[in-house]
Amino acid sequence: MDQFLQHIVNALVLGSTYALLGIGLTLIFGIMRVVNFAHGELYAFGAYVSYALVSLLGLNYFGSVLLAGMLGLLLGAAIEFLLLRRCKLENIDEVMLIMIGLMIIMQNAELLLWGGVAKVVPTPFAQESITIGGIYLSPTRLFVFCAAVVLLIAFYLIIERSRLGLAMRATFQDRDAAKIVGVNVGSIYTLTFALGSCMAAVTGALLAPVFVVAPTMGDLASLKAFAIVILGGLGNIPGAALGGFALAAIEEFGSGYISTAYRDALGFLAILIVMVIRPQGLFAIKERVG
Amino acid sequence: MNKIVFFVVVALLALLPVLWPDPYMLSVVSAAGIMIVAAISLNVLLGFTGQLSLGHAAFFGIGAYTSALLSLGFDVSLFGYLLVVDPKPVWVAFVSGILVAAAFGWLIGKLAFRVRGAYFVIVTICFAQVMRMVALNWVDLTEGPMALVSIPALTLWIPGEGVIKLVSKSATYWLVLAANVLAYLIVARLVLSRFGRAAIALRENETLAKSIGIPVTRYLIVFSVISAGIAGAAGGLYAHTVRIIDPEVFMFIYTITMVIMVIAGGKGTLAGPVIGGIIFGLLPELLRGVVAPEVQWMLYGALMVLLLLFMPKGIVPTFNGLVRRLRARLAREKTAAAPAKARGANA
Amino acid sequence: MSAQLQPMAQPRPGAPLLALSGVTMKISGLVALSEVSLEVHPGQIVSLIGPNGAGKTTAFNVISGYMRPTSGTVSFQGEDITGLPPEQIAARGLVRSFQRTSVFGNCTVFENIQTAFHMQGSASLAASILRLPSFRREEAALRERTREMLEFVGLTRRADDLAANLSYGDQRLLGVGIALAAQPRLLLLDEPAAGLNPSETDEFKDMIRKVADTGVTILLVEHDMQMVMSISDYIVVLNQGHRIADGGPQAIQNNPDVIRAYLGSGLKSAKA
Amino acid sequence: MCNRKKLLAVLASGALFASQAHAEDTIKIGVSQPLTGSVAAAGTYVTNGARLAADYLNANGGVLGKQIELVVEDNKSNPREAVNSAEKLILSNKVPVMMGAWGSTFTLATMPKLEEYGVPMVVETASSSKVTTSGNPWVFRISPTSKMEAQAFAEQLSAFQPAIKKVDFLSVNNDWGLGAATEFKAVFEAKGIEVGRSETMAPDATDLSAQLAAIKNSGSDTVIVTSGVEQLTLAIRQAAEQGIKQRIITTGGSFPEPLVKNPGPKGYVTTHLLFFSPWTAEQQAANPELAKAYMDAWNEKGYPFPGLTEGFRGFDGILTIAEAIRLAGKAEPEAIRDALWKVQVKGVNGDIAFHQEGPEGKESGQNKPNIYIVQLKDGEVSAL
Repeated sequence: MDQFLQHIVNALVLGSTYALLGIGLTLIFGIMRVVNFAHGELYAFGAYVSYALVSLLGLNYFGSVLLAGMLGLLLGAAIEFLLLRRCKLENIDEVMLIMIGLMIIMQNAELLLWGGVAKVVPTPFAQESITIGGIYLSPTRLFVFCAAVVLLIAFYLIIERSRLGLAMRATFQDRDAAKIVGVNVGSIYTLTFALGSCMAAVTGALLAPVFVVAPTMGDLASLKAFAIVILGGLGNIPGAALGGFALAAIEEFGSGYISTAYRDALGFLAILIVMVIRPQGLFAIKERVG
Repeated sequence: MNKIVFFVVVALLALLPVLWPDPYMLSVVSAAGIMIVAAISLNVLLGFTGQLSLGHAAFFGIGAYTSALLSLGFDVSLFGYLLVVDPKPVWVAFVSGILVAAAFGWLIGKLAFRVRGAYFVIVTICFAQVMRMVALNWVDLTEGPMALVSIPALTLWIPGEGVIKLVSKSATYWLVLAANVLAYLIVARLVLSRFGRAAIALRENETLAKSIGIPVTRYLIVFSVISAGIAGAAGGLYAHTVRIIDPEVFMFIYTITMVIMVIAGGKGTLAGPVIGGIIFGLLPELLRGVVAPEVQWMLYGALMVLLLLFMPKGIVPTFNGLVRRLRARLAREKTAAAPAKARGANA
Repeated sequence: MSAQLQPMAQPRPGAPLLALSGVTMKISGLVALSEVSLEVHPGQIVSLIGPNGAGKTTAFNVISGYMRPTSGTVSFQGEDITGLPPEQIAARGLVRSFQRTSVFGNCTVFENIQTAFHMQGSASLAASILRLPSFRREEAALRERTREMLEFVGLTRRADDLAANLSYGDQRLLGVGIALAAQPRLLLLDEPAAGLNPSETDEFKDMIRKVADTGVTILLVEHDMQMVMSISDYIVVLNQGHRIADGGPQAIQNNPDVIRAYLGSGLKSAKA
Repeated sequence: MCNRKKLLAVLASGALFASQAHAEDTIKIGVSQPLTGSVAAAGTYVTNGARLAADYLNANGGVLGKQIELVVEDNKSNPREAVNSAEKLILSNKVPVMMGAWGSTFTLATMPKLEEYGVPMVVETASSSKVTTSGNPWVFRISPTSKMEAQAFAEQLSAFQPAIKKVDFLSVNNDWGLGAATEFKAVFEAKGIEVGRSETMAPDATDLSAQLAAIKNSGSDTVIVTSGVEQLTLAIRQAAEQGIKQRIITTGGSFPEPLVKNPGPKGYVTTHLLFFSPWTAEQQAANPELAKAYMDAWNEKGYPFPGLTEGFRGFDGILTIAEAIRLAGKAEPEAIRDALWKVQVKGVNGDIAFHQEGPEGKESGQNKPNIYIVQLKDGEVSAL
């Protein structure tokens, strides 16, 4: 029973960060039809910013998360402005390949800059875990969970309640119609990509003291983010949040009770099954295939 | 005309080991040649049907593993039964590798008409990842990360010499060259037939293609099968020339290398993957030691982005376009010059 | 009615080539077609007209298999083809062209037509790759037929140009050529004259007559009333998904229901 | 055509001339290491160590009166590239001897080439038993197999109090991790110790909570963890977070160095099997003076401290090769191979000498390295 509860706690914590990672990616796809292969690299970018600020400059961890978010926002805007704007987003395959090129550049830049050795970011919290019954949870992870939930809610409010969110949703529904009613689609794209990138960078920074910071961390993050987004249905924001928790649960329980060796395969297998049975995603309301 | 060029190029390439018998150079070119076969196979799907598969390394890996396992023999327990397979002749294994890869190509082709675009791309990535996990974790069969070693080399029966093993640098080079020529011819003939026209119709305008009675899903599957089969052959070549394989052959980065080759050379052209493959297959060797490996990869990435932004059609079509324009200009100048001359004669 | 639902092996003489009976099509709750029945008899040029949003293109999509009707049946040569995929419907000799220009843009004009002869070929994969004599013969025959078709639609001159580089009018001609290469018994033309200038329209009209003379039955959706009235043997009028009238050109021009329907949206604009 | 031949001839003679010119004043040693890709960090450390050894030897007059020149090739953490880099070293650079190729997979991929061209290689890291048992007489390994490590560990079992009764395994899912788990299991079973769960983790996995949650309730008293530095750090930290009560022992010579600076919960103890321990070198190392020379050189170059536990392998590898060249009296492949059998050299890990392993007539060389057991508690490292 303890093991079961521990798996649930683990899945919730992991799922909250997966959700954070997933909504950024799905937002970018939903609005811009860009499959952002560099998403994981922005996650790694956030983690490295946190490392640089906390371990090298001695800044406070919370400040570093904030700054990582802001830098992620800027970097995302720059990528949209310098790269995506030029290719006009006409051919989804070409854009995908451009993002893969960017992924290769970013990952190797990190390797060149920081070397291949993983970096550790010290946690500002106590090392001793909180225990309730037989369930253990480290304070750092508890914080990450709370921060992720707050960010998810904030994100939801931005999309659903703000003028920016309204314009985004309008663009999402119909780009041309949005243009006609006076939405500046160009700047919506910049903001979308910036916001999505910001979410990835914040996730990376938040998780820096939980895991280690390494140049290849982006690969796995990208793949996981795809899994999450597909589970939820591409372009479906609440779906991505749910997809994050779903993937975490699949991984936790799958490796706890079936096989740890196939832990990462379970996520991909889930995608293949979902694709065959429900291509629109587990939680999709509207069909958005292809 | 084209045929003559083709034969001359092939003949020159075949003479390379005689003219320049540097073993290191030959091994580098052979390694690049295997990737070119893989790029040719990717082009069948990406270039002619327009479906971007980012899991192509999976077919390569399946071909490699099947061929290696059958030629080595294996025993594995499946659902309580012990399946023992004795080592098979190496060519039997090689052809089986192609067939098994093609069978998976059929599966992916079936899937492709359920899900298209971004979904299809992600599905293919997942497919390759799952295959990698299987190769990594089904240790009884694949030796997992311990790799399959001592894979036998391919053999050839030569009159008077008997059966020889293709292990020398020149033999490997000729083998890879032959595979390239064969793959190229198959694709060329496929494309210049009603099968190719049907696939291109699907790429260009699926709705229109259906309206004139082309069963697009069927052709998608045909092309997917052929593409996977050729990729499987490339994998088999890899297995029997490198003679060790591990689950890394399923890595995303291999697919990316193939994609860069095809895109750079020109997708949907016959020569594109070959030209792109030569450039990107030999570039790492040329850059070896010149720049740091990270910088090399960054250059790759940057080149890929720049190509897609400024030369999305690739080298071959761009070059062809230039030639066509040049010719048109020459023709115009000729016609413009002719009356002038005539006038001059009158004067 | 019930007789039409029965699939028949051979079309009866005098029986309709195409018959829609009680076709209803709902698209996300909106009724695009409501209980539409119509018949097209062999050898005729039939026009389907109506104001914008009348359901003409939806009718075409249903007939050619791009949409599956909510209810009702479509039969062709006496066979129920409701819900068959487009390529199978085309294989039975019911071929359509598209409203917007629809060609294989990155292929040459010659390749476009050659591709459209797809159903006339039968070479197997092995024959194609091995370049067997049967394959060579078939290819030569197809090339010859392609040249004939180019001659027919008047594009011989542009055979080696990329389809995307053709003028709008030539692209429409190519579109017809592509559809004809699929050897239709019934050809569906969706607004073929839209965007053509008057002289191009006249050329196009001649072309349609020429096609009809070869024995192909034609079903036309068109906004250009002059063209419709001068070319059609029979006209069916749709309004808001309902069939409101049918008959010869004269009868339709004088039908009060038709006039009312067009007044609602403006006959002038329909003519433009 | 004629011109082309001439050009080729010029090129060829140029290359020949260049290599001869080099051959006169330096002795080349080829090094094939993963400098990029998944295990780039460790490969770079080993390469650093090799460079230090070359500098160290050159400062003391080199070998046979000549300077040692390392030719380093990146095998990109990939078997095919490992073959490529070996061929480049042997065919283009004409090295008479090599060191490499880090992982077992890369080493196994390289080995047929050694036989094909007749060039000996000193293997510095690979732990798979296949390396020395597949009948390749050109292979000389200084690193221990997982089996040797397990057996050396078994001799020290009595040092653990309370005694080990039941063990679980948490291994990285690669040749090394799985190989180590297999060999340790065999040793434990032979000693009558119960073996419980065997969990694996993908090499790039960062969240190990699921594996740890499963291990936590398995009823064992010890967990044997095998992985690289990064994953060890994660595994230990997450084990502490989840309140894992079992004693954690890591194998394979990696050490979770980040935990020295950022220790886990107070009083949490972990045990580590190392092949070199810079923290306790003075009291433990077999050749303390050499160890000190190595560490000083490392620190002087400003290489990262954690790399010391990996870099020594490159250092020892080059020392071994240089000694073989000295014994051979000439820098020729076959002479060096024969000399490798006679090598008796002091290394950072301990004294290096090769015994025969593998099928008769085609034996490979295997060294019996030392193993050091240390404990980490509150950021302090101490000898067990």
